[in-house]
Amino acid sequence: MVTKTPKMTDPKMTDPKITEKPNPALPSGYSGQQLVDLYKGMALIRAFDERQLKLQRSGRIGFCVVSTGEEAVQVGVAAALEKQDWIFPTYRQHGMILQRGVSVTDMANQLYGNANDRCLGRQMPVHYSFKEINYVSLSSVIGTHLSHAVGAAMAAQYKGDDAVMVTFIGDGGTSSNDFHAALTFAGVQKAPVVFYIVNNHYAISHPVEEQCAAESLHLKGVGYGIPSIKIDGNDLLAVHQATQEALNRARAGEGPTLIECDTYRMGPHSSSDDPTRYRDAAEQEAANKACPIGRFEKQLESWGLWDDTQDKALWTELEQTMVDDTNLSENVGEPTWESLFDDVYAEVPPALARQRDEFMARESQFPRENEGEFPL
Amino acid sequence: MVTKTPKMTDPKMTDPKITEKPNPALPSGYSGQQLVDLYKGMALIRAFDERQLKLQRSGRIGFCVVSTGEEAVQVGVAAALEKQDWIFPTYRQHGMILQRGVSVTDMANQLYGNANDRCLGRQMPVHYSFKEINYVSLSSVIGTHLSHAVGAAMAAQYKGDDAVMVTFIGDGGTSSNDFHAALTFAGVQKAPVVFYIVNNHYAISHPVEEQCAAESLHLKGVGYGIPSIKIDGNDLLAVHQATQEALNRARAGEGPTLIECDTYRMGPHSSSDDPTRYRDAAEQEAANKACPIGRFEKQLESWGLWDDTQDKALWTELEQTMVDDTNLSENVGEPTWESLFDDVYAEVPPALARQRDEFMARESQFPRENEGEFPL
Amino acid sequence: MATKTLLQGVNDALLQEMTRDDRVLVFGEDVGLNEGVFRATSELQKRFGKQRAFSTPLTETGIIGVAIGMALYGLKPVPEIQFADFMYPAFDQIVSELAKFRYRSGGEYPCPVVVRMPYGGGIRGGLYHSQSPEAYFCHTPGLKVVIPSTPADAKGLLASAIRGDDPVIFMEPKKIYRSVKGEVPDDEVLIPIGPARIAQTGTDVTLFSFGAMIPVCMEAAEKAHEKLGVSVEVVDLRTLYPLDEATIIESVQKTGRAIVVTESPKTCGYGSEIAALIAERALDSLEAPVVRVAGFDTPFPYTLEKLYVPDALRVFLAIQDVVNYQ
Amino acid sequence: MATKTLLQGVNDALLQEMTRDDRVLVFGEDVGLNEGVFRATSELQKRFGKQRAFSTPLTETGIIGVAIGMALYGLKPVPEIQFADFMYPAFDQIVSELAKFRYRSGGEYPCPVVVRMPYGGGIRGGLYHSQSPEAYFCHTPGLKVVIPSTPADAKGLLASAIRGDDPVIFMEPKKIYRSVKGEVPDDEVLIPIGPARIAQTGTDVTLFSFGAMIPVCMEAAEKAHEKLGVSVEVVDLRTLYPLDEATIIESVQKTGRAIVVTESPKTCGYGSEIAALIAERALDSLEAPVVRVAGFDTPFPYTLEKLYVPDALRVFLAIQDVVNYQ
Ligand SMILES: Cc1ncc(C[n+]2csc(CCOP(=O)(O)OP(=O)(O)O)c2C)c(N)n1
Ligand SMILES: Cc1ncc(C[n+]2csc(CCOP(=O)(O)OP(=O)(O)O)c2C)c(N)n1
Ligand SMILES: [Mg+2]
Ligand SMILES: [Mg+2]
Repeated sequence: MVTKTPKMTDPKMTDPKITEKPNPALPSGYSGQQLVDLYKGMALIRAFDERQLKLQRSGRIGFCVVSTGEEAVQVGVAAALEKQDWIFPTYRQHGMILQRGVSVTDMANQLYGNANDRCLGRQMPVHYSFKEINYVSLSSVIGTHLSHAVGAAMAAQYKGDDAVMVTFIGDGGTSSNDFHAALTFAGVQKAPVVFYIVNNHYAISHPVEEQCAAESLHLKGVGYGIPSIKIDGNDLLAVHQATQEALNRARAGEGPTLIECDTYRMGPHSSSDDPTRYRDAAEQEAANKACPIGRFEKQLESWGLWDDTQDKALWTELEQTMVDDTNLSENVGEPTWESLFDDVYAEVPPALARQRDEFMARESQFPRENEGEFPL
Repeated sequence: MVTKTPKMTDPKMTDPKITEKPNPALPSGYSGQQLVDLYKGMALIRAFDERQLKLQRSGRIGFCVVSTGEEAVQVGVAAALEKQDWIFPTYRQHGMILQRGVSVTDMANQLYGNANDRCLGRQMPVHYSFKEINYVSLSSVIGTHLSHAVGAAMAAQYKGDDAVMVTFIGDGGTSSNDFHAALTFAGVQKAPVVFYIVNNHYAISHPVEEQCAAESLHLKGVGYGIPSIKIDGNDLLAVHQATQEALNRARAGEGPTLIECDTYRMGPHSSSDDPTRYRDAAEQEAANKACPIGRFEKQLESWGLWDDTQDKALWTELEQTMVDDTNLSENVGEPTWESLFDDVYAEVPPALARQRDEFMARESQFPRENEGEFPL
Repeated sequence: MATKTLLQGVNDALLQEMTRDDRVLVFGEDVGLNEGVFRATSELQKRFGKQRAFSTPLTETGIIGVAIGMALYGLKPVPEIQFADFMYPAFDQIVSELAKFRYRSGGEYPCPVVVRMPYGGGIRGGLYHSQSPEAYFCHTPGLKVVIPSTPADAKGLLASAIRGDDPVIFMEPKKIYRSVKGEVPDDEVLIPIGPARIAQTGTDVTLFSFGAMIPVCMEAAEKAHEKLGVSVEVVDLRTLYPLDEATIIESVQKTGRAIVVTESPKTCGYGSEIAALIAERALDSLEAPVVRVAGFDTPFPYTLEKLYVPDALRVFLAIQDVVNYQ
Repeated sequence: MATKTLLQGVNDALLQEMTRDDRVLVFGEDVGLNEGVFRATSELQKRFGKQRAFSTPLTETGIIGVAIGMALYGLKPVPEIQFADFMYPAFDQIVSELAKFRYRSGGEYPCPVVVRMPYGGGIRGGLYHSQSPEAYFCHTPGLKVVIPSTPADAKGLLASAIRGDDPVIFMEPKKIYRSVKGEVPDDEVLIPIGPARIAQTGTDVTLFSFGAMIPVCMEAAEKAHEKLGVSVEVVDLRTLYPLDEATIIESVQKTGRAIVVTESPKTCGYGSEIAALIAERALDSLEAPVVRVAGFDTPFPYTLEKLYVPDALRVFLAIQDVVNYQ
């Protein structure tokens, strides 16, 4: 038997305040199918994250980051984007890759860093790059991608393209150098870019109240002349609608928007983190009740679009898919040793080719199964 | 005969709006003597700046930066400070050094980079350091000093000292990394620090409207939870009073304040700059009319504290003092060659001592009067 | 005397110095309640309170800038950068301010900040959790650069750094944070900043290295002895700047063969400095080229990390080369 | 063909490439209306408009970050950093992003940004308007580092950099912006990134250098010939990374004596790399130690700049040393 959200969170835990007020009328502008698809989008992410964590806990991948609790942000934004819009993510928006149709196996190849990984095993897990869906390669350095989004937006503007850039930053990341630089530039250039502050209340162990003394992070936008709002980041439709408005502004040449999504990091910061060191169970449990998935499922039910049987079937199927699809990445083998020297430059320069050739000529004879073992 | 403000600006050019409404009652809280002293403080800075520029134009010093038009900011703040308060300046607050009693000759020694320069000729002109008056050494790098002020404020707070740090940044400098970092830290730590944005409308050639899309720079404070105001930076008493309030808040443990001083850079950015390339005469002339010195002089007259004869005498005397005092720095000679190797570390480490000794043993025999001349 | 890890050596020094001197403050991302992502700051907030050991906003330039301000005011800040890879946002503060404050102020404003940062490979961290930026710091006059390779050195060098009057970049080899153990005196330990440590004496070839590469060198030396009958001297530089030139020159004069082992990219790496020093000052003693065993001139890879970081095999083969050189 | 300054060579390349390719954009502090504080961007805004040549807010990290974003989207940005000393606030973007984008994305996202910056002494700029940070860049895989020393090279190398597919740090020796003049072809010039230039052939000793030190080396070479009868080869490296190793090795094999002349602090400077390369690959050709003539391990001073920056005398004395070496 399969449990939906083993160990981490129960997506059915729902804020009672919300369940008490069911709204039988469909929200305007959405078809029933659309609403169900949005829900499925969130479930897909949750299932992927759970699989990631299992792979990591069982030592099959080295590291992972999950986005549990932040699915509404990812699905709400992705659903509003056009194909030509680019995503400049942090490590916690990988769910948007799934929304844009990349296969779970392709993502798992990255997690395994295997020979089929688009990035040839060069980056740590969760540092994806998928050019065909305009999901831009990210570093681990907090904040640096924000000005890339602005630059790309200026480029689109310059070329007359109808593309908008969306980019994400955590509550912690709002303190980074590049947050300041990116918003400064975007404001002055009226660049077609939407900034999302994903306020999940923690930067690893550091609570947002000690990150910034402002009453609300979205107030930062004021200092750059950028229209800014704060929304409930666990409210899928609020995210979707705020995004649509911001995209419309951007496409109309009215410049950037800053959207703070208030949410909560239900899981650990990463597989290396132990949140019990710095936040208590009560706080976490309370937050879990606001889980965007449980909440939206209740709404779907209240609209008559969904029931418990469908839900069970969905999660069962998702879990199986995840197992099957990620397993395909497991025995692929590592990238070729030569590949280590590619892509530093467009062409391997002579001095680097020399390093490669010497290394390959001599040391490639010695297998290196485990680091630190002397193979001779 | 001596003109007061040769070539640069006429301190008597005054905004007619102000002269039209004389106010015969002294502003409350100030004695007549105080008001006259404040005026003299501004005149001293203006006279010093004019002397600097002359020395530079005649090739006697290599470079200079003047603060013409920004005297009210410097005097207004300095007058409100206590001795134990520290100043973390940019290159355009050197007038505060004079306010704190350092001699013109000591300052000129720095401009000449001579053997009597406190900093041993190591820094470019205008990069002063005067520890005895808590005027902290500055680099040329825009913005970096702001977080030093915050750190020193946190240190004072930790030690229980009653000291407040004041620090300055230009309109351009508000875009620097460290502006963001410093305000973030100060907000969260409730550090006893006062930030001044000296908005003189230009960062070299770049107008403030293209520096930041916010309606006003002081709005930046909002994003850090720091109380912020904008004042007329050419209104000496406004600066003084806003500073007093901010200092009181800081001393009472209520944390930082951000004060935007709206002013205008009446002169060139530096002696290397030609402002006619990027701003027209009309704009400059209009701004000159708001000169804080001319304006305050009219006020003094309206209060019956000052007249034209006194004014003429003051400027004549100041100009002579400047000539006399800076001339003392002219023939001092350069720092010793050995001094080049000191103060990199508390003690000269062996490897560096070796560089020094080899150099001194061999090349010190060859005079190097002019760069690029072969002495052998 | 107890057997401790290198990480405990670091923690010991912090506990010791904070107990001794209440001007010592420790801060950085997650160093307070969470006690650091590697737990190097264990117990500090508990023992000394939130005023002296605290977590900061996510701004490295702020962390270093604030530390500088504290030092100017007379405190002894010991900020942590979570990973050396994340010091780049603070590079301006380090190069432009920390390194140059004393000099530019004619000695008026010393800046005794000790910046701790874990560095190097070994935790499968890929491009951004593995770098070894020591060469950048060593090319920056005004900074001292210290890297321990043993628990006792970690304690003694960090304590000396904190007591000194200069800025110190204290880089901790995270690969061996827990794997290297050794005796650490319970009492005060002070190991001077400056002198190298001869980890093993030898006569045929000298390995110069530091940090996490020391165990690698030791293994290679052992294998070289075992398989080639070669006597290898291993010099643990410990203080990278200012460098103990005398020990290096003497060792080369004795062995005639030098290999420098570093993790960072080869070009303009720290190995280049040692090689250049030898080529300048001990050329006539050389019986073979000075070999640099180093990371490649590529970013640091994830899956193939095992190839990138010099291992005992690579060092062993270099030893073989130089002893066979004609 | 006209006689032009190095600065005009730079400006020529920008005009030429912006005319040729409308994906080329130029921006930075004061580069628009003001045409750059050194006027390197003269005429650009007038000719190509504010969309293609514009001044930016005062944020170097923003300038480089935005340039990267433009490059990702297919443009060819050529941002200016006003002084090399002010690239440190952007160092994170340069090291973490610009240098590593192609690699980490498996080649999906090349990042052909050409970052121009004046560097070095010669304008009495003190600590913060005089630095030569080339070694930092050369130690950063993913970057190409190019420094011209003649007007024609400035034009040809910059044009090649802009046409290339890799990030290039293009450092301009501001000391000789106007003092060095030379013939510059009016037509398109493309000088390949990579090969060094032998500025003068010789047989007794080789000077390796680049940028503003080339005229200094030429003068020293002349004096050495005049006063000592020594035949000096001068190699202008031009491309510091990737390095033209073959030319260096060959020259040392011929002359047997090598001196590297650089402005930046000696320790871990670019001279160390050249010395190390020679000690590794041309040891047997050496008849004298490899000497580094460099700036001192101190910040860059104001009044005593004339002592700090290597001059012809210092280079001359080094030549004397190596030719007299027994
Ligand atoms: C420049 C930089 N400093 C530090 C780190 C280490 N680090 C990784 S994630 C993180 C916290 C980020 O918090 P936040 O921005 O709120 O994003 P979240 O993880 O909550 O999604 C830190 C400090 C980093 N990756 N980059
Ligand atoms: C980090 C950095 N970038 C660029 C420069 C070059 N620069 C010197 S002053 C200046 C403009 C500063 O403008 P603002 O902050 O408004 O101060 P103001 O000169 O108007 O007083 C610039 C760009 C610098 N010194 N530091
Ligand atoms: Mg967060
Ligand atoms: Mg300004």
